[in-house]
Amino acid sequence: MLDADFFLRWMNALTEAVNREAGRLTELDAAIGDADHGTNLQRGFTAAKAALEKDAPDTPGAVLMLTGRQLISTVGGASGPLYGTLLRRAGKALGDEAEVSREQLAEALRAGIAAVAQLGGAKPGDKTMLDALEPAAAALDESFTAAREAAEEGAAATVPMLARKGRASYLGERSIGHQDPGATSSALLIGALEEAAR
Amino acid sequence: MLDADFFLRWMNALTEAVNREAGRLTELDAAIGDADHGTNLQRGFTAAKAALEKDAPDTPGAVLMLTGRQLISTVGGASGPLYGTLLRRAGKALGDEAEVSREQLAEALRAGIAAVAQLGGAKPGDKTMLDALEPAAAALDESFTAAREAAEEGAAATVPMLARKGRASYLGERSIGHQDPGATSSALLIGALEEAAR
Amino acid sequence: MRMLINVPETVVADGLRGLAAAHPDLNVDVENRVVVRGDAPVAGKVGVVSGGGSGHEPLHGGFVGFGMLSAACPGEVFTSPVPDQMARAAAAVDSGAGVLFVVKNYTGDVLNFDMAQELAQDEGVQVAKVLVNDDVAVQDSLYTAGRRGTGATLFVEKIAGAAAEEGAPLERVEAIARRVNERSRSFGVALSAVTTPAKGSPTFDLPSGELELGIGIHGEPGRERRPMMTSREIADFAVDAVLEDLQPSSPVLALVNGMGATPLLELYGFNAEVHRVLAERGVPVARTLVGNYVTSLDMAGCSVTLCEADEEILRLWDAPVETPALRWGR
Amino acid sequence: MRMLINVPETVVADGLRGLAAAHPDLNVDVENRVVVRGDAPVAGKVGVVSGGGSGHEPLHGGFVGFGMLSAACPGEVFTSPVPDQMARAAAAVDSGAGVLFVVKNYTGDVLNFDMAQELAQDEGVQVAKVLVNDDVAVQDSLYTAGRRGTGATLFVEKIAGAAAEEGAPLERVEAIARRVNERSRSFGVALSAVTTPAKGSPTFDLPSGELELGIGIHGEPGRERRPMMTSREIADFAVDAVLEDLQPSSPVLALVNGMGATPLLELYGFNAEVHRVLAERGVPVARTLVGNYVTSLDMAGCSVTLCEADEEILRLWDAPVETPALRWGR
Ligand SMILES: Nc1ncnc2c1ncn2[C@@H]1O[C@H](COP(=O)(O)OP(=O)(O)O)[C@@H](O)[C@H]1O
Ligand SMILES: Nc1ncnc2c1ncn2[C@@H]1O[C@H](COP(=O)(O)OP(=O)(O)O)[C@@H](O)[C@H]1O
Ligand SMILES: [Mg+2]
Ligand SMILES: [Mg+2]
Ligand SMILES: [Mg+2]
Ligand SMILES: [Mg+2]
Repeated sequence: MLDADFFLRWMNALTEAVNREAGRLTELDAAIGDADHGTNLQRGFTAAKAALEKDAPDTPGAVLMLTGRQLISTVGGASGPLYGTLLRRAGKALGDEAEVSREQLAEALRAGIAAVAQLGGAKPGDKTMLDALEPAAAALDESFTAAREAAEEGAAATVPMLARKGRASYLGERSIGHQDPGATSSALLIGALEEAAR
Repeated sequence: MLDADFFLRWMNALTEAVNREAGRLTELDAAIGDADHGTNLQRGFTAAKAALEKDAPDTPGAVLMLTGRQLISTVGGASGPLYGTLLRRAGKALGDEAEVSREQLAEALRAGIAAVAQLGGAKPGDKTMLDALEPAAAALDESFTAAREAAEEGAAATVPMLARKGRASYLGERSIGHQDPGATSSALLIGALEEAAR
Repeated sequence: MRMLINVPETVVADGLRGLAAAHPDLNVDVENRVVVRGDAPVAGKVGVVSGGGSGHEPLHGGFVGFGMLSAACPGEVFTSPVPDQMARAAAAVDSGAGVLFVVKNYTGDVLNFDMAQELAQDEGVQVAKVLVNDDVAVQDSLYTAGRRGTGATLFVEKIAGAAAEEGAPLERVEAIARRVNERSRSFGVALSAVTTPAKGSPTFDLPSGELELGIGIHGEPGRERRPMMTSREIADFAVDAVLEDLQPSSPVLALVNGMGATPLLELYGFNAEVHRVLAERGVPVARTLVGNYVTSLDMAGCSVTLCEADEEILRLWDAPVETPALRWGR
Repeated sequence: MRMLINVPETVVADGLRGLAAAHPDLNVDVENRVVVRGDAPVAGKVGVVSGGGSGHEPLHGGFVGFGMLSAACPGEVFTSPVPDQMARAAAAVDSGAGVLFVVKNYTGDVLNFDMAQELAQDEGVQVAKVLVNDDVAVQDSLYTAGRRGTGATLFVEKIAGAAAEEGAPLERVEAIARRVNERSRSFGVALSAVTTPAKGSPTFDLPSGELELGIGIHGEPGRERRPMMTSREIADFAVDAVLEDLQPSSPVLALVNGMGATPLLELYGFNAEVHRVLAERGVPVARTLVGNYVTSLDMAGCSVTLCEADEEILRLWDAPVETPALRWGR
């Protein structure tokens, strides 16, 4: 079972991954967007980390809700509301349980993903974070490792896609051949789960 | 003796030299000025050529006066009034003689040079056109070739000078090591005399 | 990095401090990133609030003042602001007559302003919203995030602001804002890429003999790259792209806009070509604004925005305005 | 070449056509290169005429209008105009009250305006002249062409123009222009070199980690090259360079000027630093103008100009002005 502490470790590992990979995320965004995805997430997760440290929530759901709220209030851009909604909605789905199972987490993530899809109007194949998140959530029923692999494959699979949502869509055909920055950061989000489980 | 036709050939050869060397003059001006000396003179001598062709003056003095007037009205910058004054003043000194000697021309040029010195306030060694013109006018008493050589040496001698007049003076020590664009075009002016005499 | 900055992290805050220092009549909350008219809320007047990523100055902060915006919310560079900013701005300018949000159509701006509308309404502020989406370079809007908001934002902010200043109620301010947007189209061209402070190098590689057609204002590449064109050719291309989508039957407002690093001398030369092609196409020009108004940091390039004016639009365009970047009639 | 132009040869004429198209209230003679107020000559009013090389826009053409210049004469790019232009402008604006030439102190400008003064006086126009020489980066003025005219030109043109608009006679307009110049100093910094249309490549090579201190507005390199500095350090350096030469005992007018390609966001951030260091040095600021006003084509960089104001200078600064680039109070 996964307790609040696990969720805090998850968010910590994610923050570290974002800090480590911020340059690459921004480079990817420069190619088909506006060169800010890395700094956007760094700003958001740095704020979230501070909030989590200041007043550590004691349930898994509360960890995600607080993190999501911080992302919404500090990131801006498309990814702020989207990742914020993902985590808030997943957190809400977990309720105030003190411990949750991996399957419950997968279920909650699917609720979050559905909210993201509704908010942003994107479908799988549109070259967005959904292309990493959806397969990852499905594979999470199996294991953290399977989820991480599925997310990474999903991110890689965005390379040949033609973007239909977000800034990259303005490029039309020229969006093809680049990996989506949001799908890439989503793979970090899922990968951090595996780290937290170690 | 030198007649109006000689002076027209002189101005023609000068116009050709300016067109040929415009790029180099502008490059030199880029290094210690504002990158326009070549285009400035091209504009001026193109206008002068058109005016001389439209209504060819029939005395040496009139050729220089008309050319000088055209330079003043079309060049702008420092070199427009300076070269304009040089030629107008030299032309005035030649009066309305139909033919003049090389020595008379040298004398007239010295009058023009004195007017330039008065107008611009520069002295020899200040890294200006005067550093090519003065030795050239002196050597002109000897021969066209000597004048051309003296002008070229005078221009080359500006390289180690510290500029005290014109834009290059703003650079202080950094003006050292570059040949003065105006001295360089003055060498063309004198060199064209030799060509016209051929 | 050739930037006049301290560190990338403080660029937006530093800019706000400088705005405050230069314009004592504005109320600049540097910490919360809200720029408000000094006399807000104005009794009985609808508030007009906009915002978006920084890097497009003078948009939006430079348009706060009499006859235009009541408040602006600058985000990080090229990043939409967060909902908290807009909700705060709405609260600061609302006199009870409600607030109009002017939102450029980018996913980030749309989502954040949506959330802000919820927050503000929860606090009892009546909020209407108008999306600006004038950029004809974005085609097939069914398969994209839709046309971007670019130069027309200036028209919408000026004209909605003038209507609000006249005392028009919220639904009329909203309606005229929407009408201005519907009657406006833009097309932009980049001669160089943009360098954001955070990235520190150009966002894309544009060899010096080439240009990008159909760019936005965030350093994203355009739809197409071509060998360098003359000012005349660019004007033909841009104006025709706009006129393909907008067939004005009345004189237009024209914004001939620089992207930030194009010298005004060149921009005026380009304006001459824009007027020439409009004359050739039989489109009379009622008003022209030339300058760097909706920019993309240090990008060289330009955009053309046309708005098919009508009597009311013209009257509100000519109405007095007094902001850092746009002033007349007062 | 990343330029929005047709061919280098027509850049100035194209710019003038575009200025005419955008500002129907100006009288633009493209062939003879003179920009005149539409209502000139204004009966009884002293004419204020300036001019200089093109490439510094909006200076000077953008400052023609009510309360500022009566006419402007644009030369080729970075090349002083010719005497014929200024004489023509003087004739066009003279109402019999005489004309003031505002001349930036460059050898070319000085010589050409001198000749123009002769021409105009031969035609019966009374002409006074004031030299602007505010640039403290030029030291040892005994051994140079003397301090250059840069940012203070805007102050002189605005304030002399306001005095003329009030109906002051020529000698008073000249005296206040001279006083403004004497009380003004500038210092400029380049973060990039400039590319003129005729040359097509940067006038000097500035590696991206370095900057030039003490530059002029013609793409000439400065007195000194240094490793890149922060906005804060540049403000310290520039303001202290100015204050070394000018110890204001009354509040100053401050112009925080962009060289053309520096984003307004950065320029406002720099303004915050300028205000900080002025506060630290105990110099109060009466008015601040931030923007790209006295530019050098596509150069990135900035300059600071301070003018020790007095009551009359402040009043004339605040007086109404209505030109393409500067407008208030009307
Ligand atoms: N409508 C959408 N639905 C889902 N994800 C989206 C949508 N629009 C954008 N994204 C994701 O957001 C990422 C960009 O985030 P970011 O760069 O932070 O924001 P912005 O595009 O506002 O600069 C994209 O790579 C994409 O994965
Ligand atoms: N005061 C002066 N006296 C004599 N020659 C001068 C003076 N000032 C400048 N020059 C000459 O003019 C040349 C520059 O001419 P040009 O580039 O056409 O004008 P500008 O400096 O106005 O751009 C210099 O190289 C120098 O030889
Ligand atoms: Mg982005
Ligand atoms: Mg020169
Ligand atoms: Mg963004
Ligand atoms: Mg010059």
